Amino acid sequence: MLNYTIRRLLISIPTLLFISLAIFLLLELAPGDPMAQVPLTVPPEVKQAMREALGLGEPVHIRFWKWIVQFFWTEPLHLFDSWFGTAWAEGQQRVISWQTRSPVMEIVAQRMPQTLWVVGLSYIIGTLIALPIGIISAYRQYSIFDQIGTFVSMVGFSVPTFFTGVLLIVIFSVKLGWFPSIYDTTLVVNDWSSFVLQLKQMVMPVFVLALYNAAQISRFMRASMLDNLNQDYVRTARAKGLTERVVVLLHVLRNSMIPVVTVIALGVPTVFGGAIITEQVFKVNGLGQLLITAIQANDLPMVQSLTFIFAVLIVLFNLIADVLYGLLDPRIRYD
Amino acid sequence: MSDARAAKLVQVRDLKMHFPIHAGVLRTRVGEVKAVDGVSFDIYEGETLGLVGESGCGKSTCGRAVLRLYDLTSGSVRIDGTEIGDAGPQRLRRMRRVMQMVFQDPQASLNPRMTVAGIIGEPLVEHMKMSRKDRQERIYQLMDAVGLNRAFANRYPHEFSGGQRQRIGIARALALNPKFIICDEPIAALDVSIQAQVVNLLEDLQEEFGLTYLFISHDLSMVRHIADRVAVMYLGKIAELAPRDAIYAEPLHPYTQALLSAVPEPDPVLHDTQQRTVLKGDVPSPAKPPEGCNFCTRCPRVMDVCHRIDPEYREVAPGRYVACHLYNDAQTAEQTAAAMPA
Amino acid sequence: MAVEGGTPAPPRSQWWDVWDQFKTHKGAMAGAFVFLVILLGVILGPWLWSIDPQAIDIRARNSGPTLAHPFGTDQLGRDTLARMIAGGQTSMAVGITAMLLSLVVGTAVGVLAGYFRRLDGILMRLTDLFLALPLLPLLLVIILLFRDRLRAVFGPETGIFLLIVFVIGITSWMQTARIVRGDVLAIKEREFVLAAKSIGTPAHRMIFRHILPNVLSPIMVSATLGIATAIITESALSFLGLGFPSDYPTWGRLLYDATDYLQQYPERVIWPGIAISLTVLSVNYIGDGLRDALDPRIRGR
Amino acid sequence: QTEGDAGNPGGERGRDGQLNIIYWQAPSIMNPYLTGGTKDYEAASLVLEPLGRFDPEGNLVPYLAEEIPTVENGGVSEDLTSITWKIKDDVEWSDGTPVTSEDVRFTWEYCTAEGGGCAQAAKFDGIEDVEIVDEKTATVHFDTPKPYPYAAFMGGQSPILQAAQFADCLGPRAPECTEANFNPIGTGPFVVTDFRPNDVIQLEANDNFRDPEKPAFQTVTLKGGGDAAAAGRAVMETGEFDYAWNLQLAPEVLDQMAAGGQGEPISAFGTLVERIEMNLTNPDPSLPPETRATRAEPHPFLSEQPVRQALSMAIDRQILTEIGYGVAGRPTCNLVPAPANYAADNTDCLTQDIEGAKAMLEEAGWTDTNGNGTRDKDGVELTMLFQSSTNAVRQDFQALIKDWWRQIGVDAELRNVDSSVFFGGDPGSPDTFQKFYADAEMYANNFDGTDPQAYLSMYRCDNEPRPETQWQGENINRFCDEEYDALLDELSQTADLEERGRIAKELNTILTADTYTIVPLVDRGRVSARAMDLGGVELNTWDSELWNAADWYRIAE
Amino acid sequence: MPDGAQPVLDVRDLKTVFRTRSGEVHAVNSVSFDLRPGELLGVVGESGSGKSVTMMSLIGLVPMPPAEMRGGEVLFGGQDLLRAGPAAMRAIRGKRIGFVFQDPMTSLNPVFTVGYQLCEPLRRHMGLSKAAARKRAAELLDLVGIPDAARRLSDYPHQFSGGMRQRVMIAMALACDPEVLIADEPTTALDVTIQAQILELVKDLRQKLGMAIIWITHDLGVIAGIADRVLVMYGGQIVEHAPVRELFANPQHPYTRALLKTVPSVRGDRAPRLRVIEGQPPILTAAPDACPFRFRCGHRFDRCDAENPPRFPTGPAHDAACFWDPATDAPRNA
Ligand SMILES: Nc1ncnc2c1ncn2[C@@H]1O[C@H](COP(=O)(O)OP(=O)(O)OP(=O)(O)O)[C@@H](O)[C@H]1O
Ligand SMILES: Nc1ncnc2c1ncn2[C@@H]1O[C@H](COP(=O)(O)OP(=O)(O)OP(=O)(O)O)[C@@H](O)[C@H]1O
Ligand SMILES: [Mg+2]
Ligand SMILES: [Mg+2]
Repeated sequence: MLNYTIRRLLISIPTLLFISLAIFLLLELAPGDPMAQVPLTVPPEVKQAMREALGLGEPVHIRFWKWIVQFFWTEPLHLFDSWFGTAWAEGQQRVISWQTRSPVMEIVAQRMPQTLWVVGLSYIIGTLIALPIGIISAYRQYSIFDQIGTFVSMVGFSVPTFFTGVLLIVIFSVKLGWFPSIYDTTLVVNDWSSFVLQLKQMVMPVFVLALYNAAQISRFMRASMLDNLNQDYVRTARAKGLTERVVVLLHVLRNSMIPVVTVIALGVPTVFGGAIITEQVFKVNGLGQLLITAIQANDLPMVQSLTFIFAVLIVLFNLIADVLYGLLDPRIRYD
Repeated sequence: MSDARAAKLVQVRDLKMHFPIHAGVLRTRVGEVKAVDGVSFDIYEGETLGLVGESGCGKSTCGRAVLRLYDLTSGSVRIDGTEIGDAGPQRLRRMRRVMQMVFQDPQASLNPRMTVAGIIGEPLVEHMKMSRKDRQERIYQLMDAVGLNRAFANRYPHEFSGGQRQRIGIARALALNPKFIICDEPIAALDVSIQAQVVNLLEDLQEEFGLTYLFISHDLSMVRHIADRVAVMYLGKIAELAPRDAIYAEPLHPYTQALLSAVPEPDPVLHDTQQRTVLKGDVPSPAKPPEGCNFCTRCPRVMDVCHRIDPEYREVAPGRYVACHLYNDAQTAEQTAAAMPA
Repeated sequence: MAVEGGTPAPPRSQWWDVWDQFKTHKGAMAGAFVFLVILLGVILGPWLWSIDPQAIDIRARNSGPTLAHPFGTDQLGRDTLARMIAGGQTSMAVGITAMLLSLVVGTAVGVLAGYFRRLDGILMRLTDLFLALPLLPLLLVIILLFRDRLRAVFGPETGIFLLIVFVIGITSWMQTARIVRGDVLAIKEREFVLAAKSIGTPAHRMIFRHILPNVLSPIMVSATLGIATAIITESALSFLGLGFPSDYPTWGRLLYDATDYLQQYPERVIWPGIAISLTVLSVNYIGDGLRDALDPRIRGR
Repeated sequence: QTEGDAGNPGGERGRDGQLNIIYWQAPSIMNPYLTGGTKDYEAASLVLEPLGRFDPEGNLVPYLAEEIPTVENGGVSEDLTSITWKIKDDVEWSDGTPVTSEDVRFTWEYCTAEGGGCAQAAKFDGIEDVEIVDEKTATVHFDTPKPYPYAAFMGGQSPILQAAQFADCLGPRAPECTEANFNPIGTGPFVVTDFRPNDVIQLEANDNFRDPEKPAFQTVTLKGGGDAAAAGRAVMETGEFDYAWNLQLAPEVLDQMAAGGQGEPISAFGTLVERIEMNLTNPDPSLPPETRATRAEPHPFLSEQPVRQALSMAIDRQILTEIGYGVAGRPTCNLVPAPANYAADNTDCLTQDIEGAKAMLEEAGWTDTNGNGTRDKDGVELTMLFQSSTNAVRQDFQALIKDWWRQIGVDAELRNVDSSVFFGGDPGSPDTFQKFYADAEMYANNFDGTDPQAYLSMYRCDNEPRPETQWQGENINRFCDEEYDALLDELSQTADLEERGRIAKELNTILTADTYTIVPLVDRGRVSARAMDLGGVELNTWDSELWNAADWYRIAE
Repeated sequence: MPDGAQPVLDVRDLKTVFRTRSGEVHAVNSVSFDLRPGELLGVVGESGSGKSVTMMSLIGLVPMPPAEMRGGEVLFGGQDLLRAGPAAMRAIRGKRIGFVFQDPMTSLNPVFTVGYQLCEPLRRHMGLSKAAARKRAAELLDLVGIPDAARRLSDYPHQFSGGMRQRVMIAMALACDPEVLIADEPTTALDVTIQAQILELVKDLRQKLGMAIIWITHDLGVIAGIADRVLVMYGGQIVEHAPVRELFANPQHPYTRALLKTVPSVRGDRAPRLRVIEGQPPILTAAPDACPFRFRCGHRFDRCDAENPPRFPTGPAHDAACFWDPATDAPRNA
């Protein structure tokens, strides 16, 4: 297992390098220009000067190489410095966002809390909702509960979040005034009342995202439970005189979780970048919103770094999914 | 039969089939599962060679290797005069018409999504240019031959009983009029009363089409019934090979003896009088066979030499081959060992 | 099982068996019915309801449901029913074709990776790559490279249609590929594959005859979810200005446009919302039924 | 000061607590010299101030300067080659140091430094030197006479930077000064306490602000992100925010929101005109890239004036305005709608004339010979590719215009392009408005300040985008007229305001009412929203909307 | 074995029906038998004859939407198991009645260690502590002959060979020293040598622990070796019941007679051709109103089609459900 993990990690390095090159070339090919927001009245020469100031005059391969060095060498050094108070990275050029003229990684770090809070939490909650629904639907297959579960999850899946989000805002913020419609990223939770505020502002975005995630995961959970409920070992467990709870929640669930856990793990990277619309609707301004604004502003270093971070997450979670699979399922031996 | 020497249809020489074991960060090859480790035998035209042994001893692997379903580690397999040990895909494809296989698990070896006609017809589609009508006619003939009602042609495998499924598998193997069929435990998964039906069918077909069988099984009583000669395998090697009556009457190898004595007698009276040798322990892993004789860890008559030297597989009497130090000239064995630096 | 009479059954198309079984699945039949109604509605709709979906009647703008406009009109006075019908044609066509494309690509990659060990590593890394590619720039590049050529060959609408289907298809096959690969790996170890090999079945027929039919059920699930994703992705594309011309209605676009007017004219979101949900639901139930019907083991019961 | 304080009860600084502002485009930097985004200038204007600003009427108002220099008061030299600014005595940076002429000079150096990529470089065009006369006086010297010398150091886009803070940030080092770019030291009413790019800015009152009673708010939160509808909702319906910027929403949506009662939309007009630009060159994709959409290939039908005119006549600008902008728009026939001195009074186009348009096409020989509903001549069909950027109102406009054009027998295919691509100017993209690979396109443009000379100069012959210039250039229509160019030359040499006005109107009319090269549609105002209890807001289209945030206050219940 | 001893398990008129889409399957039809203390009752019959379903019905382990109990009673220690509540059943299962299932490959939960699964009944029924349960589990594994038992407790099922897994299953069934052990074809999937090991083991254990055992198999050799009494099942019914020697010496039912003839032997004479039972096993979709074996029977006459034969006593402790009497080769007169 350990060997397998190490080997896969080693393979990921060239994979990631290749992915980063592919992303770079793609962004290079894509139309758009960082000068899009500059008013039309600014004369072309000025725009050209601005472009050159961003380093756009240099050839592609040089820029790629620079980015690689900055991303893989300077940024980690910098992180090291900030932890240990050293000054190794002094004077080395970091990855600078064109739009904000500031180090990309600092903004990313700034965005992490809300992304984790809202998007991460919604994923956790979605999963937590999905699992019992999937379990009960499977245990009582074709019951009313199962039918309704199927219906709701399919509707949940087919209605886009740009709609559910606005709907919730209109109902709960505008009509009822229960929750704020705009997420305050500056809120510091330090006492009970600020905690309540934080909860209030998280309710709607978390709910919208959780619903969407739950719809998908519960389908997988149900299918997997159904596969396992008829297995022979379930009968064995019952023959031992175990209670239904133990039989279903221990024996069946543990086996059913094997495929579901990998589905859940594989969903994590999409969660980081994929909640763009919800983030927009509720103004959560997490990583998704950062990416979309960077794309709109053609902020290539930012887009490149963010997408690469997502790529790392994807590759990493693919790996985690595989490793989890192996850990959960002792039959799998990767060596 | 063994005296009226017919032509050798199958000649297997020193067949080895090792599956590599990879481990470590770089997936280097750290060893191998010696599933079949130097097996030689001949099968004469029209005869049935029984291959028996415990689970995991390499019977199936041996059978599949003979059919070149695996790429051999080494050794030669000559069937009907053609060497197929190293044949390329084209030659192999042509040879498939001569050699076929019936599988152990009739459920698993039939594609659950194909109809009976589809399954039996598949070899015809692959190898013969036939009109749809001709093919259908041939499928019906085959179904008749194995005793399946023609009305079942559009059914799916799961709709049949085990015995019927095995008939489908047999019909598929017969479709191309092969000379040689490997039956890999064709009755293991079946009920006693059905086993008899299938074995009878195989015998009838052998008679009718002059087939040659390699009959793999761990049911010694069935093998006794159907085989002309019997080979006993243990951990990738043949322990003993002899004509049927000889081996059942007077097994030479201690393993064969233990095996035979373990077969429960379907008669309570005989049962109580039966002498039985219950072996202790489990079969060693083929990845780590013991030093010396493979059987030395469980052998009731183990000797010192067995732990050091692998006994030679040799003909001890006409038509009787055995690999055991008990029948080796102990002297020669010691000498050979001394001559070769260990 | 005891069929005694020896009447040889004429070879019968497997699809009849499938249909026979499908018929017995109530949910699937209901789904198929709804789906057909929607399909017929959008195909025959223009004959029954002859208002031009693009015709602007500025005086009748923002009207609620009336006899002249049963579903009301939008902010430019275009008839919502006519736009629902026209939008349905596009959305259904995009949904179905994009789903098919992504299925074909996903299945092909999955099967090749699962079946041929040597391709596995590279194809799975390719899957990683596609998962990692940022969608928006990818779209921009694709459109940049192909739009004009396609427009020249197929005309503006078909050209864009092909492009959108292509874009959605090639950005959504990865999940299918992963699942299919896993299943193929398992099926490859089954004995009937070995049996086919012993017959001398070559690889391509092995795949089509033995492997593919046995991975149908995860493919059906992907297909179900695929239609929904495709319809919704299309709306996201038009929202980004990368989709169809703006006056070209699709359900996703109608829903998106109507979201702004959620408070004033809630019925405007309801129509496309219901249409999308119904389509997805019906496809889901059809998928369930098909999966059962395609599996002879379940069929027997 | 002349800022309108009517109604402001006055009192001590910070008395009104917290102010919440929402910008649906989030500010990404506080240094207006390094960005092109309006949102960024506006955010910066809470902190940084110029020597003078424009008020809602477009008049110049002194801010850091004692007064606005003119020829009359001797601040501008007779030969128009220099202008002398005098800084108020009492202004201090928020760190307590005084503002000096050194800072003014430094600001010029900063923006003109090599490799800095200053976005406002055009404003400093023609400045030869900034001479420090004394601690509070600086003279700007131009290399040629400048009839309008108020580009640099005026308005939200070119405020004064503190020399001390930015001394190490010149040229290529500009982007490295993250701290300074996010937390500039300014003279304005507020100081940044926390800057989160593209998300939120928190500010607090500047203790050293020159007016001890201002600002009324102690802290400000400027939140960014989302969309215009959400911003409007947050001010007018839920009351979470006090001020929302740039609500380009359908009028009925705005009305609905206003019915929420928590706030109201406010609007003001400037020079922003939504227009259709006609391509005078041929964008046919089958042409080689060197000549496609260049003057080498005249347009097959748009080069005919009657066609352009008919297309314009078919449009009902009244309805467009009503549907797209409501009170925040006015139908217009002019490219330069304001200020009054330069605004021509063409109104001919305001009434839609479908029949007239048909007759005009008929007369020009465009008839539907093949009965497909589209007029044609010599095998050329009147089929237009009509593009615009992606934006709900523009798409509604496109649909309406397409409908009218069809009524006169002109077919149109619509295309909308993501605005970051459309306005991005990437020479590699076929979809930029400069490349103009379409027959007509619609967008809005305006000019800053109050002088239209640069704006009108865009349509000079040879200023058109073309392959040799990497598709850079502002003469989007590829308009080329000797008479027009001659008038432009005359304008650049005229200092007299009235005379300038006459020439400008004539130029405007040539482009619009005479040739229909540019078809103006709507004079777009700005719409923002304020909470009912937010006082002191004066929407200003000539400068930052937050120009007078120091005067904002909470209206007591 | 005293014939009159109070049976530990008394099954009367058990009926189990499966409701399927294509109608009802009468898998078990009025099965009655008893099990006496310390005896080993063998059950034979062809595949699908209802052996497993009968035994699983006893302790309520048939899956119960498709299956349905249509009456009968199962008396165990004075309690009717069919009417006992779920909690009472759970207290009996695993503690007083142990069950070894047919397929050792799938009957163990693949994701828990063997030790964990072995400890479960111990902890639940005996209230042992974790450590105590583990100690006992190791003893049990040792008992069933798994070498190095303590270490192997932390292995997973897939790390065991089929024979060892079967032994684990047996150990698990024996964990709480049950009064009754039901073993459903525990050796069918195994090799002869391993099978021999297990048979030896069971004989041993029976002597040591003195429990009553029901042993299902279709291998007559195994039956001959270990059973005291034998039930022969066909088509969901018991068609013959006799002490083991009596059955082999004097089979009464035509099915039993045919069955005994089909098996080849490694010793004795080698018949040139194997005997087979022609025809197909019955489909159990109709309620049993005729002899299930009639289509394959060489002695069929009218009455066989008209009624289902009851179990006629044919000797001491021997009965057969057939109208035909082999002794006279004539119909029995009931
Ligand atoms: N593809 C493979 N890779 C690695 N090892 C293998 C492979 N196939 C078989 N083996 C190993 O080779 C040995 C022999 O296996 P084989 O299937 O030939 O046994 P067998 O005698 O047919 O057993 P059974 O009676 O259970 O079918 C086993 O230990 C098995 O684990
Ligand atoms: N879940 C089920 N649904 C429908 N029918 C079933 C089900 N389980 C068993 N049956 C039917 O009950 C009958 C008896 O099955 P059972 O498993 O008891 O046979 P068996 O004697 O144990 O056979 P084997 O020797 O193959 O184990 C069979 O006809 C079978 O088809
Ligand atoms: Mg085998
Ligand atoms: Mg059974």
